[in-house]
Parts: sequence; C-alpha cells; structure tokens
Amino acid sequence: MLNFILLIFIYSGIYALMAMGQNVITGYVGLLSLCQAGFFAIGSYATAILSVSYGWNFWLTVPIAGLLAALAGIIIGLPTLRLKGDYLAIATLGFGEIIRNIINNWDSLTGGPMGIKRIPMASIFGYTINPFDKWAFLGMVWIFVLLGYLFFKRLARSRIGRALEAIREDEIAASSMGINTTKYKVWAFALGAFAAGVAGSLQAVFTLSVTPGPFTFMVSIMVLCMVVLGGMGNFIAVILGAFLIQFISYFPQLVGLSNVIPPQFKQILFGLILVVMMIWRPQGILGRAPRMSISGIRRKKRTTSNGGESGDTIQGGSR
Amino acid sequence: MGSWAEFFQHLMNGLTLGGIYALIALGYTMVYGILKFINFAHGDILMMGSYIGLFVYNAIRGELLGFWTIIAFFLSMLVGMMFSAILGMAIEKIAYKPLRKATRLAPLLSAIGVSFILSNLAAWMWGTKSKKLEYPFDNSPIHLGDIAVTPHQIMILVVVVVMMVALKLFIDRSRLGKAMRATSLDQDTAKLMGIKVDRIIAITFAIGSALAATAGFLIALEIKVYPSMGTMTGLKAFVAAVVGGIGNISGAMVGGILLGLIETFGVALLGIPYALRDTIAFIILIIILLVKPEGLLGKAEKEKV
Amino acid sequence: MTLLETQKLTRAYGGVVAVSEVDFEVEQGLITGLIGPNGAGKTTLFNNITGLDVPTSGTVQFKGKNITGKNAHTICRMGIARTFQNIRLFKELTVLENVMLGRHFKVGRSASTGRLATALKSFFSMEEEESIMREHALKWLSFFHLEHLVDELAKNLPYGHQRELEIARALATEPSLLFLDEPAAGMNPQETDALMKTIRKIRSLGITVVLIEHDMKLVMNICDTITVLNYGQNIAQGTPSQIKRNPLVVEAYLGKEDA
Amino acid sequence: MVRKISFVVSMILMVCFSLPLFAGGQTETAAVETIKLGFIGPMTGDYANYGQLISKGAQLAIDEKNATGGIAGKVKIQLIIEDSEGNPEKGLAGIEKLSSSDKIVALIGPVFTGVSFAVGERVQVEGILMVTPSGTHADITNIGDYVFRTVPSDGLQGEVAGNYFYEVLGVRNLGVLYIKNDYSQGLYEGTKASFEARGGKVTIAETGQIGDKDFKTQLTKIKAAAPDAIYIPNYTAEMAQILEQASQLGLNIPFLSSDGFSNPEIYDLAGAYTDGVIYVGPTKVAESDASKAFVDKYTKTYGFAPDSFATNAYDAAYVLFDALEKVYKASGKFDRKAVRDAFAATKDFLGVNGKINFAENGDLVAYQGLYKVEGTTPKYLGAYTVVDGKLVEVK
Repeated sequence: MLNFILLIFIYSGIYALMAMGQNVITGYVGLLSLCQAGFFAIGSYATAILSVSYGWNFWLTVPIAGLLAALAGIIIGLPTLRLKGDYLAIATLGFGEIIRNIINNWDSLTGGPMGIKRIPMASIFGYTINPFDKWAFLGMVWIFVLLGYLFFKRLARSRIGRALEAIREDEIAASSMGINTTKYKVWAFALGAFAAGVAGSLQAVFTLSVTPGPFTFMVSIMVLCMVVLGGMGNFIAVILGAFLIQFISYFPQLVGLSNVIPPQFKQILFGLILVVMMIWRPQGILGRAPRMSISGIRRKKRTTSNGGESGDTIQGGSR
Repeated sequence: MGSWAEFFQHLMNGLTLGGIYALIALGYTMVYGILKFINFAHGDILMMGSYIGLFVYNAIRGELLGFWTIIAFFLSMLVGMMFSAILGMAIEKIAYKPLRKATRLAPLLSAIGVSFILSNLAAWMWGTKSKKLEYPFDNSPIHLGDIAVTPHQIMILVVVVVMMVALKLFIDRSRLGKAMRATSLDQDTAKLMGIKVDRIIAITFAIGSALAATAGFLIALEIKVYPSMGTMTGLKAFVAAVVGGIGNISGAMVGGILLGLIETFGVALLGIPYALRDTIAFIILIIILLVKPEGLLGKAEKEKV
Repeated sequence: MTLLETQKLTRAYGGVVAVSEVDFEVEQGLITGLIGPNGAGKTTLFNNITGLDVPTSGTVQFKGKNITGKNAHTICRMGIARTFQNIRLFKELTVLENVMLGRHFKVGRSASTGRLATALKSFFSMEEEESIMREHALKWLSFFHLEHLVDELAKNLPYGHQRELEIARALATEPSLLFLDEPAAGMNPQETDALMKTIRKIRSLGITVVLIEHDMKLVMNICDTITVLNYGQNIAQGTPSQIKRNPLVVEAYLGKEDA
Repeated sequence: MVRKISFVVSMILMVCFSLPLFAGGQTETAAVETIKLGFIGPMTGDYANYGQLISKGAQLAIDEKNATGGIAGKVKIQLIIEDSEGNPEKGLAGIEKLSSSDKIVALIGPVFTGVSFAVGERVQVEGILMVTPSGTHADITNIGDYVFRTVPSDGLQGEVAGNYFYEVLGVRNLGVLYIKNDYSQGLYEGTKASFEARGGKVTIAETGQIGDKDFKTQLTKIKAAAPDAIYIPNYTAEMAQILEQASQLGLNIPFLSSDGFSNPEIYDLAGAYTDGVIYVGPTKVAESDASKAFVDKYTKTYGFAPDSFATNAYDAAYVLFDALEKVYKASGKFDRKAVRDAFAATKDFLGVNGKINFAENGDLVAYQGLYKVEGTTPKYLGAYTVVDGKLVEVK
C-alpha cells in the first residue's frame, strides 16, 4: 500500500514538472498551448535513445532531453506564436500529434511502435536509483520538482516574470513599453518545453521502456487541467493541481474499489470533477498567486468574489 | 499514381471522407461562431446519437432489404439526430451556460469533462465492442470503368450536400438564422435588438449536435458504432473547421472537403507513408494558419488600438 | 530642431486610405497638438510612428534616423513612448508593477557583457535590479501623487488615476518624445486642468509632447503648434491662433456638423 | 494562502496514510481462505475491448474453479482487475497496487506488449509470476525467469506464416497492410523476414495509423500493385474494415491474416467478406471436448464468443491453478517463488489450446494452427512449426 502511495507521489512529481512548464506558457504569458505531451515524448525518447543506443549516463541525458525539448519548443513557437487563443491551441495540439507520429514512424531511431526497452536505471555515486526502490526515486523526482519550483518562482518574481505577465495582460501595451514580446513568448515556450523534457527523462528511467502510445494529446490536456485546477499563474497551486489529478485518477485503486466498480467510473468521476470545478471555482483551488507588495510583504488577498472574471485571461482572438 | 482510374478512385474516396469531415465541422464552427469556444464533447455527442440511431434501427428494421428498410434507416437517423439535439442542449445548459462569463479556458475544460463522462458512460452502458450497423441496401460497388463507387458513398455525398445546402439557406435566409448570425457578431447588441440570446444558443447547439449525429450515423455503416468513434474524427473535423475559418459556415464545408482530399491525395500522389496521414493534416493546418491565421474563408479580426 | 518627421506617410487598408501622404513634423521641446474630426487618421498616424502598424509607403525619421517599420519595442527603446486612447494598463498587476514595466528594458542590458551573462546576472542579482527599478518607478508615481496607491491593482483605480498611471508608465521609459492619445477623454474640468499642468510639467523636464485631443480648450491652451488632419490628409499646420482662423479647418469641423 | 495550502495538503496526506489501515489490513488475516490473482489490461480507452474480452477468459476459469471449492478444494481465488488504459504508466500503477495492497500471488497479463515490458521489469524484481496471454513481442520473456506467456511469440508466428505462404500457398509477391502498433508491426517484420528468406518478395507494404477506419487509399494502391496475396496482421476491428473496403474497391486478391483473426467478432463485423481468408491461429492439436465446452460456456456467460487471447488467458489461469495446488499441497501456503517454480515445471498440461509446455525462457512451446474461412466458418487446416528454417506439419 505504501509503495502504491509513493508511486502516486512519483507520478505527481513528474507531472508537476510538466505542469510548471505549462504554467509559464499558459498561466504567465497566457498562451493556450497543448503540446506538453510532445515535449514530454521528446524528453523520454532523448533519454531512452542516448542511454540505450549510445550508452550515455542518465545525468548527461537529462539536460540534453530538456534542451532538445526546448529546441522543439522554439521551433514550434517561432512560427505559431503569431496565432492567438484557440488557433494556437489547435496548432500546438497538431504539433504534439506530429511529434508522436514521427516517433511512431521513425523506426530506425525510435524503434517505431515497438519502442525502446531496457533503459538503464539512473545512478548516483554508484548508488542505483532503482524505480522499484520508491523512496530513492521519489527523492530524486521531488528534488527536480523543488529545483524547478525555485527556478520558476524566482523567474516569476523577477522583471522577466513581470514582463511575461504584461504580455498576457496586454501585448500591444507591453511592446509599446519596450518589451520584445516575441522573444519572451518564445523563451516562455522554450522554458515550458524544457521542464516537460526533463519530466520525460525522469519518466523514461521510471518505466524503463518507452513506446509512442501514451504520448497522446490527452497528456497535454491533463497537464492543462492540472494548471487550471490548481490555479493559473501560481506555481504552488500547479504542483497541488498535479497531485490532485493524479490522486483523483488513482483514487478507486487507493481505496480498493477499482475491482468493484466498473473501470469507466474512474473516468466519469474525473469528468464530473472537471465540470463541477469549472462551474464552482473556475479560477482553480488556490487561484492566482497574490501580488507582491512594495515592502515585499504579502498583500491582503485579492478579491476573488466573482472569481472567473478575475483576470485569468487567455489571449483571445475575439472578445 | 498509376492511371486516371486510380485518380478518380482517390478523388471519390477523398470527397466522401471530406464530406463527413465537413458535416461534423459545421457543428464545431456554429458553436464557435456564437460562443467562441471549442466544444470538445462534439465527437461524443456524435457517438451518442449514432448509438441511439443504431438501437432504433435494429428495433424497427425488417428482415428484407427494400424500400421500408431505407425509410427505417432515415427514421432512425432522425431519432438519433433528435436525441443528439436534446443532449446537446442539455449539455449546454448544465455545463457551459453557467460559464458564459468566465474565462475562455473554463468552458473548454468543462467540455473535456463532458467528453470523458459521455464516452465512458457509453462504454459502461453499451460495452466496448464495436456494434455493426447493417446497410439498408445492397452495398456492392457500382463499377464505372475501373472506378468502384459504393451506394454508401453516393448516399454520403447526397446527404451531406442536402444538409449543407439546407443549413446554408437556413442561416442566410430564415429569421432564426439571421438572429444566429447577429448573436455570433455581438451578443450584447443582439440582446438589445430583442433577440433571445439564450434560446439562439440552445438552438445552435441543437442543430450542430443533430448534424454530428447525422455524420456519425452515416459513417457508422462503414466504421461501426463504438464508444470512441467520435474522438479522432471529431478532432480532424475541428482541424477542418479551423482551416476553413472557424465560425464560418461555408468555411467549414470548404475546409472539410479540402482536408479529406488532402489526406487522400497526400498519401496517394506524394507517396507519403500512410501512417503519416495525420501528420499531413496537421502540417497543412499549421501552414494555412501561418499564411492566413483566420482560416481560408475567415475574416481577419484586427485589434483596435 | 526637428525631432520627428514623417514624409509622405501613407497607410491604406485595402482600398481605404486612412492616412494619405502626410508630412508631419515635431519640433523638439514643443507641445504639438494633433486634431481633426473622428476618423481623420490621427490614431493611425500615431500607430504608424510608434511601430504598432506598418506604413504602406512613406518614411518616419526620428532624431535623423529612419525608423519606418521598426518594431514597437525597438522604437520605444529609441525614446518614443505613448499612451492609448482606450487605456491599456496591465490590469491585474499593481500600480507599481505597471510603472516598473516601463523601466523593464532599462535594466539587464549591458554593453560590456554578453547576453547570456547579462541574463544570468539579472537572474542571480534580482534584488539589486528590482530595487533600482522600484526607486525609479516610485519617482514617477510621486510625480503624479500616486504613491499611496502603489499596491493597488491597476484595474481598481478610478478612471482619472488610470489615465495618469498610463502616462507615468510611459514616462518611466525615459522618452525624449511622448505621444498622448486623447489624454483628457472622460475627464471632468478639474481633472483636465490638472492634466494641463502635468503636461506642461512634463515639457519642463525636456520631453517633447505630441497629443491627440478633442478638448479644444485644452489644445488651444497648451499646444505650441497644431496639425490638423482631415480624411487622412494634413490640411493645416500652425500656432493655435493661426489654426483658429484657418478656413479649411473651420470647414472640416463645420462640414462635419452639417453631415 | 499558506494556511489554505497546508490545509489541503494535510487533508490529502491524512487520507492517503490512513488508507492502508482499512484497505490493506484485511489481506494479512484472510490470506489462508482466499488468494488473489491480478489482471492488468486496458479496461477503458480505445483498446478497452481487448482488456474486457481477455479478463473474462481468466474470470471464467476462476469462477469455475471456485465452484469446485477453489484451490485444493478449500482456498478460494479472487481476481483483481486493474485498468492499464494500454499505457505503461498506468500499468505500473496497477502492478504496484496489486503487489503492495492486494498482495497477489501471480499476475495474468498485461494484455499489450508495451505495458508487458514495463510491468515485466517490475514483477521480476518483486518476484511475482507473470503470464501474459497476449503479449507477443519476442523479447518479453527475456526480461527474466518470472515472465511467461501462453501465447506464441511473434517470432514463431511470423516464421510459420512466412514459410507457409511461400511453400504451401505458393505466394511469391506479397502485399501487406499493417497498423503501426507493436502487435501488427511485430508480425509484419517476423513474416517478412522468413518470407523473404525463402525467396519471396514483399512487393508493397502499406501502413495505417492506430484508430484508422478508412483503408481505401492503401487498398487502392495495393490493388494497383497486384500482389499474389495480401497479408493483414491486425486487430479485429481494422481487419473488418479492410475486408469490407477491399470488396467495395473490387479487390480480388486473397487475404492472409494472423491470430487477431481468431476473434469470432470478425464474423459479426465483416460477415461474408471473411470468406476465403487464410489465417495463422492457435493450434487444435488435441481437438478436445474441453475446447468446445469452454467456447460454449464463455459464449453463454458473456453473450459473445471468446477470441484466442481470451482462450490463452483461460489456459493461463488453469495452468496457474495446477501450480498453486501443487505448492499448497506441499507447503500449505502460497510462496511466490515456489509458485513460479511449479509453474515453470508444467509438463504437458492439457489446456483448451492443447498440450502446454514452457521453454527455458518462459515462452510457450507451441505450434501454430492454420485456418481457412469458408463462408463464415473457419476450417482447420493443420498445425505447423518451423524447425531449422523448414516448415514442418505437426500431426
């Protein structure tokens, strides 16, 4: 039982990394991207290919996985960032599917539908971080989450974070303030993709084999749900969102009901939670992070009485 | 690419595929035109309508093929359409209407939730096995030289054309259609002009869902009925809607047909591996969006500074 | 000295010519008014100068450099700032953050170190950078007597303060030329008077001001020179008293009332 | 803010860590009266049908056994089914739950190759016997000594198929239409290798995407290439589409297929179009009453007939009962290692598919059956295997 709970925490950590990346793109810059699955896949396959075919050490593959994903983010970002709102969503969703399609068909590199098996485990100072040794793996994953959190938190509090938010609030005004909006949007994409790539790398050494099947756009949608459910623009909330969604999806197994109720109920429950949550609290559980006041002391909570309208703006084509 | 016969064969295949995409895309585009959000559950409404149609058809269909069978088929289709229309309206009322003033993301996620509920509900109630919908006629191909055309393909084309023309006339000519267009341009103004916006939105959902059910029932003859039948087709249809210019009725038709043709000919003409078919569709989508972000027939919206 | 000048600037949208071969000059140190009936192309001219729109033909010269078709952020960095007709604040950010964003590009750029090094430096020495930006921002806020509102969200400010905040944000970019698009719109007479004083104060800082305004009292009062646009064309240019007497201008305004 | 977060987090943690108290507790005490077996397969999602079908094969065996009193007539068996959604991530969660909270003795499944690899690594470490009834990839059993299967590997099926097509059917130019999933591609690659080794040629190999329903484009191309026969090693739903659309296009080339064709659902979906298809499937070396009884019972219980994978799951369950009984009789408990050893030592167990033996690596020692569909009824053509690159008919 404990092992199963630890596993949920491990998955939560991996998804939290992806959700933090999504948060930069969606929560901060306000771009509705649905491509995390693609970046996740690139990260997974980078680690799998480099460590299986070229015998690289896991730790060397992690930055490469992140960078390759970031590169993909830039490649996707540069042309598509002219698009707004749902157009961007559908274009990025398309890119995610293209990535999966390419992986599924580039047999010589990725093994096609057969995938890549026998990925060596990660190890540090001669100690193998065995995915079956849950505590060690959990530690590794959450160290990544912590590092990611610290990085993103600092980024968000810096002038760069502020510029990203300005772009979300009003792109035209931002560029008239001397902010290079295209550059920041591409960087946001790259950072978001980097986080997903690293998450993919961790996933690869956890499952020890990769196949193209799981990297569907549903993963991207899940990650988006995590961000929205937790609270956009709030990294702690997003981590909480990642955990909650994992928790919900494994809830029937946790309470030992998975064998009793029809398997579909889990998914139906998840759907219900999404609908109810959006009606009841569209700004997410925690909502947007409160703004820093001048003295650095947290200011009184923002008024969120009619929550939905409070600024979780996604750049929309037509409003 | 061998011969002309092969070319026309591909053309026929592409047109029927595209017609189906267009029919589904219409629903997406109508909803988007009015509410500005992607109704992710559209594909699942299609699936629900097809199931209902299938049950009705199996119950009333006679043993022999003949005129009655064809009538029964269209009757069942009508029942499926009505069911979908009601389902669409109900979903709108429960899951989307409370979110009209919320952020753009809220209804999108709510729609994803509805999609989860519907597809899994169907799997639970009716099982995961594909259910066969019997042809109401003999579907042996008619050979025109080397080209084989099935009655099913002809029926798809006829129904699609009829539906599209009817819809186009309805939107352009009827009072209700005009009210719809007014609502999609500016809800607040429409309200001031005395249009019952809530009612118009409900009707839009009803029509879009009914069209989806039609498309579902038509393709079910070939692809069978199963819980996830609407997912990928729905996604492609959405791509078609965007390509044509989302929110634009004619755009959805053009986009759908175009996507069907591109998918078919991309593989046939260019020798692209078939497994990359979806990739072609998505690459086309991205190229079109980059060249003309508002879609082929969409109107550019310039933000006023 | 001419600070900014457009030559035969034209912007057409399909068949509609919004701005047609406009020659427009801004003298350094003066307050220039840009007036004309609705739809005369004033805002379009602003947008084409500040990089939010690209002219169909013609050139824009700023400080002797050709800036035609450059990005909005590049033009801003060269020293042209602006406000908007329909206030464009970063609504969910605080007043202070809004102004700090005006300083965004002033920090983190260094001639001596490379880009990556600069980025890393600004990531690790954030506090220092932030405090410099904060001081500057506060300076501009106190210019408008808005210090007590620093932590308020921009969207919660009353209308008049929002206008002021937008100007403060523009000033924080330390422009040599400031474009104000209908700054007095929606203001009551007291607020308009205060605004006039502020604009004069801005000029006294050595900043050249160009403003679009419908409030003739304000325009005639504070502008040193006025340019009149009608149907996208420059129909008159001169001092307020010259403009008042110009028959073309009178016709443009009266003719509009006839219609 | 901080209070809110810590409240939510602490609530969740409390729920999590109190769960073992009431959920996990009972297994310790109840261990003697019932034992638990696990099953992992896609129960929801696009491939849910396979999980549903195959799990029912195992469930039927367990229900039958329990009706006779259970293992050694007194220990009842419970099957715990976990949904993998066809995704290794979910499959791993499933085995983790089965292993740590249900304390299963052995696992039947997973259904798909991808999940089998991820789960296989896990059971090997944990020391839980795993028998997949449908994971056909040749390498699965190489994970370790706890991994077995009751389905012939791709390797064998491909070898028999390639040789049979060339030698018996006289095919020289083969067209292929396969889906880019592990099952179809594995069979395609295996068959191609053995077919071309004999001197045949795959003249056209078209692919499809998972979830595709429209194959007219590929079929039109294949028609133009005019091979001697078309090999379609796919799952039921796709094959039904292919056969129907081929007839619509007026394609008159014989179709060859794989064990995916052994699912009787194909006759519901494709009806008369199945006529003439020759496919490689499970053997019927000992055409027994057991086989007929199983099909009847399964059909009666669930309303549809079993496919070969469900049959394999049923056999896996019975072989497992046999091993469990031996271990229980010898020691009075169910040691996982002992169960594994007893299972590996299985010799000539008579299952529905015939005599069951396991090779050293855990593969099923098997032959392949060949069938030809006449009307909508498959006719058994015989059993074959390949020895030293030569096709041998097994009498």
